[in-house]
Formats: sequence, C-alpha cells, structure tokens
Amino acid sequence: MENPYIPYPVRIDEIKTETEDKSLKTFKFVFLNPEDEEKFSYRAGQFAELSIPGIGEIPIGIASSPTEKGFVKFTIFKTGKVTSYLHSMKEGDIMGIRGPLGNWYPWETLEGKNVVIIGGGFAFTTLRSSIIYMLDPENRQKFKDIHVIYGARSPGMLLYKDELESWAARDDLNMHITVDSCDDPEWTHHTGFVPTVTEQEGPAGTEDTYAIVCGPPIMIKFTQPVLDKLGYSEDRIIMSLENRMKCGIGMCGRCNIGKEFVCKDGPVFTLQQLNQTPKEY
Amino acid sequence: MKVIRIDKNDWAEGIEKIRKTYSLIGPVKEKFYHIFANLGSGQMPDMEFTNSRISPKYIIYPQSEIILKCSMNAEEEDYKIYREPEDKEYKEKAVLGIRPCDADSLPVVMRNFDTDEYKDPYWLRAFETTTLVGLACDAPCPSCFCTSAGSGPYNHKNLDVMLIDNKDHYLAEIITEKGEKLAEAAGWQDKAEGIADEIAKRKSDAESKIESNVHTDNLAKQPLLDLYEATSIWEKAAFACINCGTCTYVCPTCWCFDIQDEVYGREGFRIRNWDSCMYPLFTLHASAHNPRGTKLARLRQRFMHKLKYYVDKYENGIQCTGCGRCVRLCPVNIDIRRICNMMNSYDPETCTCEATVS
Amino acid sequence: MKNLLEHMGIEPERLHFSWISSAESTKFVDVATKVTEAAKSLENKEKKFVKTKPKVA
Amino acid sequence: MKSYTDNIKEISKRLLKEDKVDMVIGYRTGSVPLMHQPFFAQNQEEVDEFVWDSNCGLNLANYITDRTERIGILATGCNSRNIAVHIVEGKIKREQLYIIGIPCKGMVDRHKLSAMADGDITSVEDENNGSITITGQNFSKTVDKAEVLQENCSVCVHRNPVIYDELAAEEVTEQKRDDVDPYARVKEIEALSPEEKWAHFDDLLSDCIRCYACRNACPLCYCPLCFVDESNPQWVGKSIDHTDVRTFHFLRAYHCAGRCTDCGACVRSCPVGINVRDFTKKLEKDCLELFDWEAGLNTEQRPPLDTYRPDDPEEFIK
Repeated sequence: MENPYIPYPVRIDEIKTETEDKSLKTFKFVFLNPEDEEKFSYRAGQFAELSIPGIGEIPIGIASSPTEKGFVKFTIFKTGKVTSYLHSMKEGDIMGIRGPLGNWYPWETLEGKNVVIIGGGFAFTTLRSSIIYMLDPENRQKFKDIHVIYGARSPGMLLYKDELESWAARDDLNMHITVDSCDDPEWTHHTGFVPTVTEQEGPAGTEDTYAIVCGPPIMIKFTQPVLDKLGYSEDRIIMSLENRMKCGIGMCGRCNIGKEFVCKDGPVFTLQQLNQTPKEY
Repeated sequence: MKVIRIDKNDWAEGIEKIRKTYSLIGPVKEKFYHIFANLGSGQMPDMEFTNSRISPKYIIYPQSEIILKCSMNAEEEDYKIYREPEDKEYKEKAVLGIRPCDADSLPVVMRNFDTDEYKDPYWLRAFETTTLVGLACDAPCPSCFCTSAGSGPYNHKNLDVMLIDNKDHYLAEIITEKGEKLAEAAGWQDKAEGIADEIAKRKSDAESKIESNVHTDNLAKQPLLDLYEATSIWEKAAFACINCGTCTYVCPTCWCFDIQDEVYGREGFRIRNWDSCMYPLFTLHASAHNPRGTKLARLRQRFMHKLKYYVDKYENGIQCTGCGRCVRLCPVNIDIRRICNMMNSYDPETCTCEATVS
Repeated sequence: MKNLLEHMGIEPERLHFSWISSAESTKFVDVATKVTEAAKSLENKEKKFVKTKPKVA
Repeated sequence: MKSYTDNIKEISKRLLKEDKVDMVIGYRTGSVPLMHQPFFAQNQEEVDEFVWDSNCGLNLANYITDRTERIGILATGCNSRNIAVHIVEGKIKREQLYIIGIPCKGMVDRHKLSAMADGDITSVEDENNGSITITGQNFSKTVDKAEVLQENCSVCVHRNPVIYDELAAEEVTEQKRDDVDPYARVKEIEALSPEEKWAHFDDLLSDCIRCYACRNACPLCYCPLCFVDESNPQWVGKSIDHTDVRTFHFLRAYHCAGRCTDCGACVRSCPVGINVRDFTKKLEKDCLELFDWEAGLNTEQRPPLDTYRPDDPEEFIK
C-alpha cells in the first residue's frame, strides 16, 4: 500500500527573491532520489504539499512546467508559520514534497481553443506553469490565440520579470502586463487594475475561447462581470481555488465547498461548477 | 449462517485462549461510565453495559497518532527525511462487545479513507487486523435511532461475530471468516440448531424498543443550495451552539483530522490528531480570511456534511448510524434528529420546515 | 501562579520568584545556584511538564 | 417552579411588546432530559417556549459577548456576576441589557443523576417541594434535590443576582460560608503531598478528549484566538499527550483567575465528567484569601490580576 503521507525528500537547489518587498521567493527543488522525479509527474495547475520536517506542511501551486525537467519550482509568499520558516531556509537544505495533488487546468478541452490567462498578484504561479507549458515548441500549435493579462501592485511586485519581458517580445503570445500605479516614466506597459485591462484588451468570449482566472478575491470579484460583458459563458471561465488544507488527498475534511474537496476534486473549477456549490472559499 | 452456543461458564476460558493470538479490547467501567479499553491479562470485558460513553472509533483511528518520524540530527542518514515509524505494530486484535451501531460506522468512515486514488494506510491496516465481536442490543437507549439511520440493534452486517445474550449463555452468529477464525481460537464450537426463529423474534423485539427515529427519505431530493441557505433551520440552533467539538469527538462516523509536527530532542514527529469542523481554526486561511468564519457556517457544515453532502456524494445513506451520543452529550442540546427532520421536511417555496423529535 | 502550580503537584522548590536587577549579576548567580540545588535535592527526579516524546498512539 | 417560568414569560412578553429589547435570552425545553437549550426569543410566540427549572445549568452570559442588540437576559446569581465581569471587561454595555434576575435554588448535576438511575432516564420531574423524580423504562426514583445539586450550587453563597433590573421571584435565603464550606474539596487536595497532587490531576484529566466544551461553555473564554489554537508561536501541542492536556487546563484556569464565578458551566458541559473546578476553585480561594476578592460583585472594579496595588501580597518573591 502506497503511503500518501510520505513526502519525497528534496534539496533546495536555488532560492530567488522575486519582489522588491522580499515577501515572495521562488524555490527550485531537486529530488534526492532521481526516480522520485518520475513519480512526481504533474500537469500545469496542480499543487503539492511542501513539507518541512518538524515545522509542518503547506499546499503550494507548482510554478514550474511539466516541460521543464530536472527540478520543480514553487513561488512562496511569506505569511504563516511554515512559509516564514521556509523563507529563512538556505540553498542545500533538505525538506520534502508530497504530490502532485489536485486536478489541473483542462488541457484536453483547451486544445484547439483560444486561451486567455488572467492573473493578479502572487496567484500567478500555476499560470506561469501553464504559459511555459503552452509555449513549449511541441505544444504551441495545439492552441490558437493566447492572451495573458497579469497585474501586480507595482513593477517591483511583478513575479518572473525576465520571463514576462521575453513573453512580451514574442509574436505568438499577446502579453498585457499592468500595475495598479507607477510613477516610473520608463514603464512601457499598462497602468490600471486587471479588470479594466481585461475589458480593454481581452478578446471577446466565443464558443472557442476560454479564460483562466487566478488572483485575489477582489480581482476575481470585479473580473467576473467584465468577462460576462465580453460574452464568456460560465463553463468557459476556469478558476483555481485556495482553502486551508492539511492532507491534500480529500480525507481530512476541511477544504470542502459542499461535497467537493478543493484539494482533490479541485483546485480547478469552472465558474459553472462553483455556482452550484456553497461559496465557502 | 452458523450459530454457536457459548455457555457463560466457558466464556472466560475462551477469552483466555484468544488472548494468545489477539490483543483484546472491551467495555470496562471507568469512573461512572463505560469505555472501550485494552484488557489487561486476566481482565474480562464488562458486558453489562448499554454503550460506551465515547464511541470506540479510536480503536481503529486513535485521537492522536504518530504517522511519520524522522531524525533531527544532521549526522544521521534520515535527517529530515520522514518515514513510517518502525515500531508501528498491527497485531491482530479483537474488540469484544462492540455494538452494531458502532460497527456500522466503520464502512461509513471507510468510504473516506479507502478511495480509488488514495488509501490511508494507518486506518486500513488497523481495520484489517481487527476482528469485531459484537453484542446485540436488547435494551437500547431512549435517544437511540439506529433503525432509521441504516443500522439496528441486531444489525450484524459489519460484525465478524455477533453475540446475543441469552441468560446463561450467548448465542454467537459467526458472520465472516475472521469471525470463524476467532471462534476456533476460542474453542467455541457448540453448534446451536433450530434457533433461527428465536433470534428473529429477539431481533424484532429489540427493534420495537427503538422509540426514536429520523426521516431521511427526502434528503437526496432536496436541492443542496436550498438547504444551505435555509436560515430557518440554522439560525436558532446556531445561537445555542458553543462550537465545542463534543459532537464530533464522540461521534463514531466523524473522521476529520489535523496534522501537526512536533520535535523532541533529536527526533521529529508528524502527528495526526482528530479535528473538528466546529472550530474556527479548522478552515482559517493564513490571510485571516475564514470561509466558515461564523458559528452558523460551522454548525451548518456539520449537519450538511452528514445529512446532505455525504448522501449526495456516496449515495449510501446518511453519515450517521443513530448511536445517539451527540444527542445525549451536546452541552446545549442540539439534536441531530430535530435538524435532520427539519432538513428533510424543508420546503424551499415557503422556507418552512417541521421541527419534530420523535 | 505559584500556588496553582503547587496545587497541581509541582514541588515548591521548583518554582522561585526573585526581583533581580540587570545590574545584580552576583545575586542572579546566587539565586540560580540555590534554585538548582533545591530542585536537585528533591527526592522525586521525575520531570514534570517536560515532554520528551509525544505519548500517543 | 412553575411560577418562575410564568413570571419569566410575562416579563419577556412585556419587554418585547414595549420594544424595550430586541431579544430575550433564556432556555427552552430540551429534547432529552436534564438538558435545556439556551434560546433567544424575538416575539411572543417564541417566548411561550421558555422554561425554567433545575436543568438550566449553562451560563447565559456566554451568549452576550460583543453583541450589539438590546438584550433581555435571565440571570441567576452566578450568571449575573458573569454579566458584571463582561461589563467591566467591555464585552457588553450595561445600557444594552435588561437583566431579569432569577433567585436561584441550584441546578441538578446530570452526571450524578445518571449515575443514580437504574437505566436510562426518560423524564425528570422537578417538584416544587425540593425533590426531583427521575423516571426511566423500568424505574422511577424520587430524590432530595439537595443531594443531587451540582457541587458548585451546593456550596454557592451568591444565589441571588447581584445586578438586575427586575426579579422574576422573591429573593432566596443565601447560604453562609460558615455553613457550607465552598473550599472543602480544595482543602482536601491542598492536604496531599506533591506526588499525590500530581497523581490526582493526572487521574482527573485522564479521559480528556480536548473537545474544548469547558472552554467554550465558559463566558470568560471569549478570546478570538485561544492560546491553545495559536500556531506562531505554538505554546501547546495539540495531541492528547498528557503534558499538553494538563497545560491546556491549567493555563485556561489561570486565565480565569479572579474572574471565575464558579457557575459550573465547564463541569456541566464536559462530556466525560471532568471536574474542571478542581483548578478554578483553588484560584477562587486564593483570590479571596490574598485579595479579599470575589469576581463580578460590581460593575466597576477590575479583577485583582489586572490591577496593581502597593499592598498586593508578595511573600512568594524571595
């Protein structure tokens, strides 16, 4: 019997501070046992429990893409007990990863379709995974137009800055970067909130267009009516939820929204599904 | 089905025999009520009891259990690498005198711990190595409602052996292979013939003594969100609720847990503890947002889970076997029978329901 | 607090209160030595309120 | 005690009718014997569900913390003292409350009665003459109420409410501390050796399942985040390890020092019958002896442990 509670041991290979306030760091992990990497085979949109022995576990979306080999990456916001401890750890330290857990963005459904990715703040992690996945030379032709709308409070709070710029330079991806406010005259991208930019730049909702929305509750709240206006139907709006979790395998009972568990039946749901469940997220 | 007659004079001798291969657990009167406890050498189960105050779920699923261990000593090989504790022993054990309602809770809980995708090794191993020697209920509590909750005082469906107290002897129904093995080990072989009618009569007598019931026929048909939004059900009950975890901890079918890390000296432990949906901390986000931040939301979660989400998810009845413990022990008298009947009779058109306890 | 701890069965010798200013280093040493000696001289060596391993299943 | 119930209903109906309060907090008959349910009435019909007898043992002050409505509330001696503590600690305003004082003759101990019964109790009759009749499937037993009172009630010296707007019955005669020794049990424990004391509390807490019913039934335990739930830093482990269990009980009791009115809600609510008062009663005794203090006797004075007086005892500092 496979024990789903035992984490794979990993070593912290690289730590990168992402934002100017140092509240977000990206951790690159390498598996101690190479065969574990194979067992940890994931899809973009899934998450894992990062396990620090003696401290605890924390569910985090996987920021690396399945097309990137040899490591896994997570971007972590410093907030509670486990994430604060994690932020104090160093390259070379040993910890654990348990997963991959949960479902993923519906890649089969999205094939042959236009995809609009809308993200805000530090909820951009599994969206990075998705973008890298879709831009992979083997995968790019599977999708039609790709739009990415990503916003943060200020330029210094944007994640993955180098990658953002390289995506913006590509012609097979429509990149719309925005910040809430900015006094830097050199700033070449948008200024304004994500819902507003979505209204201006987002493609119209058609039978063939799907939106993946991931961000803070306030952004989601104001983006929904915009998508509605653009003509997106509820089953073409895809969202990823977060709830307090412990087991990550649908057993410990805390993350449910109605009869679905965010950890096992989610975290990815369509708006249509969410409208049929209690709003306990 | 094979039925064996066990003379009460031979009972103790049989128990001594099975003690060699099984560790024994049985009802013991402690302070002023019964609990299920390990029976020390020579100790006999006290079979003169109604039921244990707390459900015996902790036999399979301990309230606190070390699930993983690692070294916190950088010199050692398993430094910060969690593994199963090597001293976890799953010796064959036998539970003597468990009541049918408590045995019937096990498959209810198993649906959570044994799924297609994941299996909980601790619960399953403990379950597999346990033989359940049940005791049919001839004098149920006034607050028991097992017969309307998928169980019953003579329900042997989830037992390995069921004992029926018959004055100077027990009649023992041998239900499974596990039960057969235990009866053999005990040397209980005296077949009782021609007593099927008598057992059937005892069964219907016992069932007729269950005075209380719940109505569940309508639960599956009720629209989920209508029940969720039915303030008339939740508001008054939520007022009284003090959000303690009594109902969830005494319940045989509540399974929620928390996982905690602790470090002592140079050893790290990952411990699983029972948790309760009644506590605000259960769902609190690190951002301080709480999806079930109100007392009402938490109380609703408990009853919606037992009586609606579970019903819809598994299509196998309610997540309750009618043992009545939460009814008897809730400090503020929140009665699942009343809530269940309200949910069952709720009319979304008029937003009304019938609050009855019978 | 001291009363309640003693009520629960902590020996009076194990809990000690003193006013010591940050300048009174010698007093601190004296008190610390006295308290450790008092605790060590107790017949019962069992450590109370010290967890060495979680006593759970 | 029919007249108690009738008077309570009458007063409550009047208060709601005259729009003096938005709700009245009382009890309604429970669905099982010995267990009435805290209940709020907002109209005449709901008031008719009210009941008062010897099974109203929880503390209603628990239900007013941080509420903003105008509330009518029933209050016995101990309940009224906890309301006073709430007012002192700023958890409710005196002006919001209309206190219906209930001179109290004590609540019965559900654990004691269950232990006395020959089987399961199906009904309880609370006679006016001071006796209680319990009935079950094959038995019926009448006992003297004094014998089955909750221990805190039998040694209570504040049976009449200390603050109220109106009484629902004539005041009752108070018991004197010289006649009933409230601290007899504390003294018994004090007489034990440290080892015996330790063993006593080990045994006392051996069945604790950490359901927190004692804490949550307590009107003093209103902290939004209890120290046992705090994770950063984590003060107490969450398992049922006996060290953690004892830490929880002893620190919780300590947080109630000088505030506890010995209402007994903690003991009454405990599903496994732990006498949590073995901790709190000691603190109550100390507060009386060291500070001449009893909790909740007025709405002005703060409890001794959050005030400083130059003459505070300091014999423990050496």
